Formats: sequence, structure tokens, C-alpha cells
Amino acid sequence: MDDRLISIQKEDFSIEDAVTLVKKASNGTGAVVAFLGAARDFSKGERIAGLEFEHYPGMAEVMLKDIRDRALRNFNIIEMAILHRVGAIRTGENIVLIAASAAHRNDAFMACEWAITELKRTTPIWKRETTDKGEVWVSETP
Amino acid sequence: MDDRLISIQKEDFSIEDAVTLVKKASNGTGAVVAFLGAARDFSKGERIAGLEFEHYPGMAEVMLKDIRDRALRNFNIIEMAILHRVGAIRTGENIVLIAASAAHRNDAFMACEWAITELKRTTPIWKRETTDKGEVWVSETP
Amino acid sequence: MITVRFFAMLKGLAKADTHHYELNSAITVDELKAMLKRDFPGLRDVLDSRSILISINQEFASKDAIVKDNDEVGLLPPFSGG
Amino acid sequence: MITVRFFAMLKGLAKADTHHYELNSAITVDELKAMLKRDFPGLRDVLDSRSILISINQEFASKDAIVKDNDEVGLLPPFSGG
Repeated sequence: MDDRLISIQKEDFSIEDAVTLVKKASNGTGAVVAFLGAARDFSKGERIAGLEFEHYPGMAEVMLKDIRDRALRNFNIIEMAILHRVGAIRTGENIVLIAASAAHRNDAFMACEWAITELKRTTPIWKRETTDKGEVWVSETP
Repeated sequence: MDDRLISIQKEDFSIEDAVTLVKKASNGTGAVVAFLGAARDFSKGERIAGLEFEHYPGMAEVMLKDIRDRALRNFNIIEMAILHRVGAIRTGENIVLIAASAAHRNDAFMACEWAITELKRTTPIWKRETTDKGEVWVSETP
Repeated sequence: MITVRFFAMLKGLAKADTHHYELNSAITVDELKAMLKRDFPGLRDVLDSRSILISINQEFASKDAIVKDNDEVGLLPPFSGG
Repeated sequence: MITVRFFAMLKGLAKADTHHYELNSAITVDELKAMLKRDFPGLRDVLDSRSILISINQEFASKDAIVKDNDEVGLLPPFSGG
């Protein structure tokens, strides 16, 4: 597996690079679907001044690899990349990117949508929101 | 409407720029979903040496604008970009990019998937495949 | 004068990109199709097959739509973009 | 010696990032939870609420799973990545 396909990192990622990486995994790629999660200015009516993401180093990366493995087994896709940032993230900045390549678009859409839901469900990453009321660890996965 | 949101062009596009453009349309963007269509090496068992796309200048751009307008009306999205290349395209190259931004990912996924289906159905663009057997205009929209 | 534009495979069948007609009066799309079948034998089968959409001034038009002087008519084979 | 790691809100409740126990013999996850509730009053409510997942050596573990010497145990509050 190409090391660049799975990453938890402080710095921002390149969407172009991730999409191109999964596209070029095969000459048979006809479609790439990418999901980008970004930091919103409001959440449940509260203005968000900033976010802080924490993860379980080691375990979180293993869970992301496991999501990719299961996506490759269960969907008719060619490749999948999953990148997640941690540390301080400001409004408008990128948080997470999932890119799936396939011969046909339907498979890429399904795998990408499944993978972000699965990431939220299974990966030990936690978000702290800073609002006017202070800092709060978010305890649900919408 | 930002001119860069709708384009039919010979040259390649930047995925990063298009995704960032729809993301930055609002500070409320929490998700961007992008669909990239690329030129496959095989189609229905035939090796593809190259593609050529032709469009109805003027009408094709109007139909893409119309898809964006209807997406903004019918889905809970913030912005949509639709870029399509024409002219000669080689295996592995980008063909079409659709990017939709929304507060929540489900709306972005739905709008993006709808828009590419609608593009194939309504936009006067035609693909010619060059295979070992010669050049063939493709007459179905998969 | 009206301009008829052929696209994609229709250019090959018509052996032309465009064609012009001088009209004495407005006609329907169906009447224009009959003229095209008379003047372009290569288009006969495909125009009979109903797979060709028609545009007038770059908007989709029905077979009963009226074509009048200065109009641009497009003959659009099945789309294959995306 | 085992290492217990606290994450996110649990760090604040435990007022610690990690805690170590010397074990004379292997214990179950439930037995470890009882020790943590005894030693960290701030964790009592949340450990009773069943919203906390447990990992042993970075793999999810059930309440009957065995914790033995040198293991790393993670206390994982509900995830909110993505």
C-alpha cells in the first residue's frame, strides 16, 4: 500500500494530490469521488471560534487502514485514500479527505459515502469546539 | 455567479481550485463532494487509444448553468461547479469535474450524484472513441 | 435564411457541418425533417429513428415547433458527455 | 505494570493523561474499571454510563476481556472525527 493513502497529520493536505493518487492507481479508473470535510463557522447555533482534534496515535491509523481494506473488499473500487488532520483547525480549513477511484461512478460514490460514515463510527478521533461558552469536547457523530 | 463555476474548456482543470471555490462560497461549508470523470483505457472490452469530445457551443454551457441552478434550488447545497473538457483527451486524463458544497455531507453527495446523471442526460456533448476498429461516436449515456 | 447544424455522427452522415435553407414562410420541425431527408440521404434512417433531438436557437424543440427565418436549428444525436 | 490512557474529555475528568497499575495477576476490563472508579472520582459517572469504549493494545475489547502485565488500555469516549 502506498504510504500516502492513509494519513493522520497536523498540516493541510492537497486535494489534487490525493485525487490524482487514487486515479493513477489504474488506467481503468473512470471515476473518482472525493469527500472533503471542512470546519464550519456555526454548529447547532453556536459560533465556532476554532476546533482542536485529538487522536489515539497508532490505533487511529490502523482503523483508517481497516476502513480502506474493507472498502476495497466490499465495493467495486480501485483505490481509496483517507487523510485526517489533527491539532488546531480554524473555520474554513480542511479536516478530512476521502477519495475513492473506480471504473464506474456509482461504486466510487457508494464507497466514499460509506467510508466517511465508518470513519465517524470507528476511528478514535475526538473534536473539541471553542465557542463563546468555552471549550467543549463533542460527543456525538452526526 | 462566479464565471469559474461553469466551464467548457480544452485545457485541463485544477481539482484543488474548483473544490476550494465552492468551499469558500460560505463559511458555513462543512462538506464538499467532488466527482471526477477520467478517460479509461478500456470500454466494453475495447482498448481505447483516445477520446475526442465535441459540444454545441453556447447551448452546452447554458445547460450546465441550468443544472447548477436546479441543483441550488432542489438540494440544500451552498454552491456547485461544473467543468467539462472538450477536444482530444488521452487515457488517464480528466474529462469532467462536478463539485458541490453544503453544510452537511448528505446534501453534497446527493446533489453531486444527481448533477452528473443530469449532465449526461441533458447536455449536448458527444464523445468519440478511437479503438483498434477505428473511430466511433458513442451513442449511449451509461 | 435558416441554419441547420449537424453534430457528432450526424456530420459524417450528412457530409456537412451546417446547411442553409431559404424559407418563404415558417415551417414545423417535422416539415424541416422531411426536407433534410430529401436532401441528405445519409440522414434518413437516423431521422426516422426518433433518437435525434431538435433544438431551435439552442433550446429543445418539439416536432410541432415552428422554425422561422433566421432561426438556428440543431440536430442533436444522443449525448455522451461526462 | 499496565498503562491506562485517557483521551479527550476523559483527560479533564481524570486530571491525567495516563495512569499506571502494578498487577499481581491478570484482571478483567470490568475489574480495571472498578479500580479506576475508586481512584478517579471524576470518571465514576462516565464509566457507569457505558458510553466509553475500551481498547487493549489498541484493539477494541469487551468488558470480560483480560488485561495482563505490559498491556496498554485505552479509555475511549464517543468519537467525533470527520
